[in-house]
Amino acid sequence: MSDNSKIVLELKNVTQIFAESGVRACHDISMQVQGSEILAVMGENGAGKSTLMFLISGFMEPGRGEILCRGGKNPADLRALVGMVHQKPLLAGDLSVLENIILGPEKGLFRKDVLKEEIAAVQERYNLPLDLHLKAKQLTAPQIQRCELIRALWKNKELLILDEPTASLSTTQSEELFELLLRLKGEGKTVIFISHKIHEVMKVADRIAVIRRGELQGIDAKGNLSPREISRLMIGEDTLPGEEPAAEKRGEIDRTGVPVLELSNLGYSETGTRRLDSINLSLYPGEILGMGGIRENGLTHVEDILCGLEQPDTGFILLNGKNRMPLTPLKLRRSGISYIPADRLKRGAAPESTLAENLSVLKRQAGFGSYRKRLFSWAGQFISDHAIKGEAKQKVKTLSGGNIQKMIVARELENNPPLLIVSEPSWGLDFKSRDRLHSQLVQAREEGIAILLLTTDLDELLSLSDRICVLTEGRLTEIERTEEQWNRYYIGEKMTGADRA
Amino acid sequence: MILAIFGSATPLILAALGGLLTERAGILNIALEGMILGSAFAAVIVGGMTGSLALAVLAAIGAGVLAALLFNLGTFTLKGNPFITGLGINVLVPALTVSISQSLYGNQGIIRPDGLSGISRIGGMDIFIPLALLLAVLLQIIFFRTRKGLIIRSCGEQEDLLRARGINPVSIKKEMVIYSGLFSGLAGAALSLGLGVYVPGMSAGKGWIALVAIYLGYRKVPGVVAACLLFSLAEWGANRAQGFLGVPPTLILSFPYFMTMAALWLFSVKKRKKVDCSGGFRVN
Amino acid sequence: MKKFRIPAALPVLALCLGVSALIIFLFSSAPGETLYYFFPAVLSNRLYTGEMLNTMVLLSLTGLGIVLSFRAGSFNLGGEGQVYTGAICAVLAARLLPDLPGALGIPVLLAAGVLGGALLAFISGILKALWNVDDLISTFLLSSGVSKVIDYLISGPLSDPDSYLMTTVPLPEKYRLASLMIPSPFNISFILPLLLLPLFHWFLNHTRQGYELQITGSSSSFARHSGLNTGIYQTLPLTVSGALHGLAGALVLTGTYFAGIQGLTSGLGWNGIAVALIAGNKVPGLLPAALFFAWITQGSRIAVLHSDLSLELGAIIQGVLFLLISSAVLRIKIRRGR
Amino acid sequence: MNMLTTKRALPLLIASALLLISCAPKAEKTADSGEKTVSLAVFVPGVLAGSPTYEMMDEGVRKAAAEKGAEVRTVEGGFNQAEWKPQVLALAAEKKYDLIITSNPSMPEICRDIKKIYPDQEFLVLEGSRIDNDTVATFLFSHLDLSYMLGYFAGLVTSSTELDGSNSDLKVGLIAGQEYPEMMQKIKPGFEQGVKAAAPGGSVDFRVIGNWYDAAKASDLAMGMFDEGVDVILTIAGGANQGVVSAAKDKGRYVLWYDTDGYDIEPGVILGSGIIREDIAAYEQTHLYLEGKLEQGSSVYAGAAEGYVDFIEESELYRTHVPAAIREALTLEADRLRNGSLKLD
Repeated sequence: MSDNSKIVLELKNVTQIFAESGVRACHDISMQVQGSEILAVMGENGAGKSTLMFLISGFMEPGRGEILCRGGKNPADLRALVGMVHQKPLLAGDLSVLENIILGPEKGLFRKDVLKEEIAAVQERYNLPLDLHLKAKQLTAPQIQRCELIRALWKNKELLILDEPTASLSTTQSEELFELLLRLKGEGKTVIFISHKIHEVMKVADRIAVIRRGELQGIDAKGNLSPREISRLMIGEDTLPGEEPAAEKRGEIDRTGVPVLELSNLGYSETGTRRLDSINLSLYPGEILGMGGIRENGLTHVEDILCGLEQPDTGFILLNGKNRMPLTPLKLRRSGISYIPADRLKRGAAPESTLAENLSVLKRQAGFGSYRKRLFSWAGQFISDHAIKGEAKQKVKTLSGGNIQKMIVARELENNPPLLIVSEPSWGLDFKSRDRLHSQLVQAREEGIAILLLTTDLDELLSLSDRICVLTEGRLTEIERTEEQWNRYYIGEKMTGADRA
Repeated sequence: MILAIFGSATPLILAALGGLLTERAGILNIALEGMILGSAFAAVIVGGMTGSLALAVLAAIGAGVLAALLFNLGTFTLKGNPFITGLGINVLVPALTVSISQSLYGNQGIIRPDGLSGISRIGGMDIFIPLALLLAVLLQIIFFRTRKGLIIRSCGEQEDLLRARGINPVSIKKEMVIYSGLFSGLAGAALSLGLGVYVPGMSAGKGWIALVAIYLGYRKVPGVVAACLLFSLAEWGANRAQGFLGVPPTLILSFPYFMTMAALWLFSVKKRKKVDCSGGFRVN
Repeated sequence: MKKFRIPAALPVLALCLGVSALIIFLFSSAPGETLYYFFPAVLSNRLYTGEMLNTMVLLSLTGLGIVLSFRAGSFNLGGEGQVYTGAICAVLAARLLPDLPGALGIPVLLAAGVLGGALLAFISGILKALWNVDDLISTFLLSSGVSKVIDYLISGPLSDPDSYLMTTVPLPEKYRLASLMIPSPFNISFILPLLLLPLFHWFLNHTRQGYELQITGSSSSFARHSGLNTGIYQTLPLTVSGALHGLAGALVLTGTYFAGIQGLTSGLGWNGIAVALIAGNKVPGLLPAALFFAWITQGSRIAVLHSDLSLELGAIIQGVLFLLISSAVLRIKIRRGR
Repeated sequence: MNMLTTKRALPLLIASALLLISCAPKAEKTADSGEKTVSLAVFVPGVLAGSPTYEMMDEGVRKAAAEKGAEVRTVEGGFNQAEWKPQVLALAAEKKYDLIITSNPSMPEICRDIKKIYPDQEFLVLEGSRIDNDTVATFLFSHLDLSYMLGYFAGLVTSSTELDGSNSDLKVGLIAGQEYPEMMQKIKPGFEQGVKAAAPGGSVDFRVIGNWYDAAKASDLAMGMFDEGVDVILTIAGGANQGVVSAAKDKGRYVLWYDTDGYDIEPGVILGSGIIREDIAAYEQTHLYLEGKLEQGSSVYAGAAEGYVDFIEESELYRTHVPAAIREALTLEADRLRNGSLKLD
């Protein structure tokens, strides 16, 4: 394996400790990356994978140790070599896709038409359709990813880093992405990607590196590692994460009463395009209604309308049988409804505020005297009850993504809401957190909470939902619970509209 | 009338364009006011000494850039709060101009050198008017047709993006502050050379109005220019109204502000759709 | 948790002293005397001390207004106009109700000022909450516009026909706050910051509404989706900020000038922003910051009056201090972070 | 960390404070050495730079003081009228100055108020009017006389056919920095009266800038007025006057200057100029005081007849640029004021 001429990148005892928080993100990591291979980096949330990738991409410089790029240490070389597709969207929202792609340290004028052609050629070649004129802030998560991918390919980067690329993709989209990665490998490029999902890693990676608590646990060819070993290295326990909690056969849900949530003939247009078309659904206590789809195919709009941010053009939203139009976030909350948004750092949490402050919106700290005292003691208890790794007075932005979601979910379930709207709950979660989250949702359902689950994740949809409907080009189709329909392939085709092609 | 409005809008446009650069780079440039005043002063001093338009304008730019360097010193080198640093410059500059003019011209605050009036006029039109519009066009081209423009436009929004692409956002910011000093320099020159005289305090709040114009114009070049013109139009109207309206003149002085306010409100009502961005501080 | 912020600012103050001393030594022919007038002379007699304390009281109120709006994510750039409005509303109240006994009249005047300032800021707040009109511009524009209207009122309909100043008729004696340090205007109003600062500190840190306000300030979108009434938290803090400015305006009227004289705001609004920023946007820092600011202004005024320090040199020193003081604020922040 | 820096800084601070206090001037020493020199303070409600009338006052006081061996200290108060009182109060509180001399219509009331606190402090206010039982010495110039003369001249200019810049409209302009009482009660009425006397049917277009320094706005205002048929403007707007002059120069129209000899500023554009002899008044009154003859509460009213305000006719520039017919007509009318045969009110 160790053919020196093929080594494109070498890490030597790389250590990174963040000065502000004292967090040791990477500790003494040494590894080599070879030409034309696909290397998967695995680890739990907060294990230090992203930091490692930042170091490799030249975005950060390591505190100690060195990164050799083709034998040299020049960070500029590193940047020229590496193209990174970030997990968090890292684009300038006000710039168009084209402008975001060509943004770089180069100087002078640019010729839009020439560049556009060049980029279009790349898009053509790798089948990555994306309207170059869209503003970046209009893009959905998969489109953002695509935009960065196009840039890396256009720049002819030899080493591509993808930070959790499949987190926000549907199954079909993920499979397309993997095909592309394999093709790139075939063209001699090197790919590093971060993932939690063992099955996809086993499918495409050549080698697998596992990181836990900032330390490299092991790196080896795929064939030499079993899923069980990987999982043990990742979480340090010898337990394989359980298979998805099987959708148990449940007794009939009582659907005779008043539905907790009823959408009737909901329609929505944006800039002349019909985004949602006569959506009808009813949701009853004690069931999880899964709504699958692709974000840009209306799922985002459903979320925005249900959380009160957007007003539909037609139709009604009834909560407990009462018309609550026009719905606002305030009205929604006043009705006791909980909401776990897809955009956690904007809608789900205030990153600049402390954990306690983020929990204070629960309004559970009645009593007299200093609110601060009550809040912090209550929040401290809450945090330890729910095993959130953090302190009450820690700023939320310093927590790992998984812990932020843990906090949000625990908070939203705390009040026993009649209805929970939850969107993409497991984005970016490792499988342990994901399992935990899923059982939390199932338990909430058992307690009689009605849950509307909006997700692009097919496995999640299938394993959690009592009923499933799929949003395709703004229309809603219910999936029958039959052998023929209740499976990932049928739903996947439905989601992408492939069944009608 | 049109020429009059463009004429009085010119210093505003120039200052606002400079402010727009820093604004897009993510810095609220409170110091515009001081920069304009310092440049107006330098333009008249050097213009009066040499009689040369070019040298006067160069001196004005120099003064603006000097103030910008001071702003950079306070904001970046000393890591100060840009707002307070800006206020500091606005306090400092008028005092410095008086001290300098005292040592140069004795006790004179007003400087009216011979042969300076009309120096910036060619064929009846102030050259700063086409210059301001030209610069606006140029800036628009820079913003949308050059790589630097992309960097500037993304700097205030996504510093991490720039870092990821190998660009240091802080040096971009510093650079933009200097450019805003340059633009304010032109604004000051347009102000004082247009009249052929320097009067202490003659910037008279133009830096602040320019800042307002930046926001009113939604931080876009055409919008900012339009906002400056709108304000000048309102002021022109108010000036004229003093002649025929039976309303007390002092009261009319408030009209431009209220008209601009009304325009701002109407734009906002029209524009408002989904508001989901976080507020957050702009100052610190 | 009870660590106080300001002690860490002491080295910075020392630095400021040093730099101003340097400037004075360079440009003054009698630097010793000038330095004396700039700094310790402020405490040398009742007039200077009283005036400084009075300025400090007013600045701490406007500074408090700024801190409050900052914390809620608003930027109140209209302080000048709000102070002015507060003063003129108090003048109007005194005109409309000339026959109240003083003990009742003064609170009524103050209340009128509070209402006036609050109303002006409320407009900006409600425009922000309803239509997302940028508060930074709207407060500035409204304040500038209203200031001109008040200028008109003072020089026109409300003017004192017997005075050559641009001023309204002086308040009757009973509506004036008595000086505690004659001949300075320092008066009983010093109680107000002593009450209001702890009150607001308590409110921000020890009540739920205070927390909700700050969450709205730090992430309005999260606050919205968490079911906080962001409309209120976008409108009310700005309104209260305006109210505090209005209060300062009414106090200037009843305690300092006793008449609605043009220019009575003397930068209270702008300097309030500076004081708030020097205080690091924290309520406990306000009083020392206001003291610092008032001392510098008073010191430079005295030095201009009594030594060979020119008006400009005084301003130059102030400008340089501005450049330094905020830098120091940041340095403290960094130190504390570690 | 915090405590550490505090501990380090505190002694430093205390040390510097002690040092500063030790700098305190030992003013009393001179008092022992026999004869005490008289100390005068000139308070400028505004700034000296660019305000010729204040410069004239300062000059006059210094001239008298030099003759009599008195000390003079000049203090600038800045433009904010609200700040003047505290500043004069601070001057009085120092108890160092025997006489405080200042100049502004609004200063008497301020000084009278301060006198209530410091009854021993003596004041001389130029441009100030007397009240019954006055406690300060005042000296008042007749703005009515001066503005009438300028108005009369403006009326002659606007109805003239000889001047290139004069049109057929009988409109003249008046631009003020602000609407202040002196302006509204004396200058504007006097000016209007004068215009009507010279050009029956003539009208005055009165406009306000809002401050004393926005020269650009002043220029815009003047431009607008010229466009609407005004051919001559009297400008009383401090530094902003310069904008009016620039506009007039551009448009080939005329400006009248108010309080100092302004012909030099822009020959041919400044067509007429009034003058207020603040230097003479300041000199004479200070001289009186130093001789012990100035009584607190005394007052002088000085108009054209007394020679303290006048229209400047003896200027080469005036004679070159103003047609003889106008000059003669003006002399005729001005002499009526000068010899007291015309009294205005």
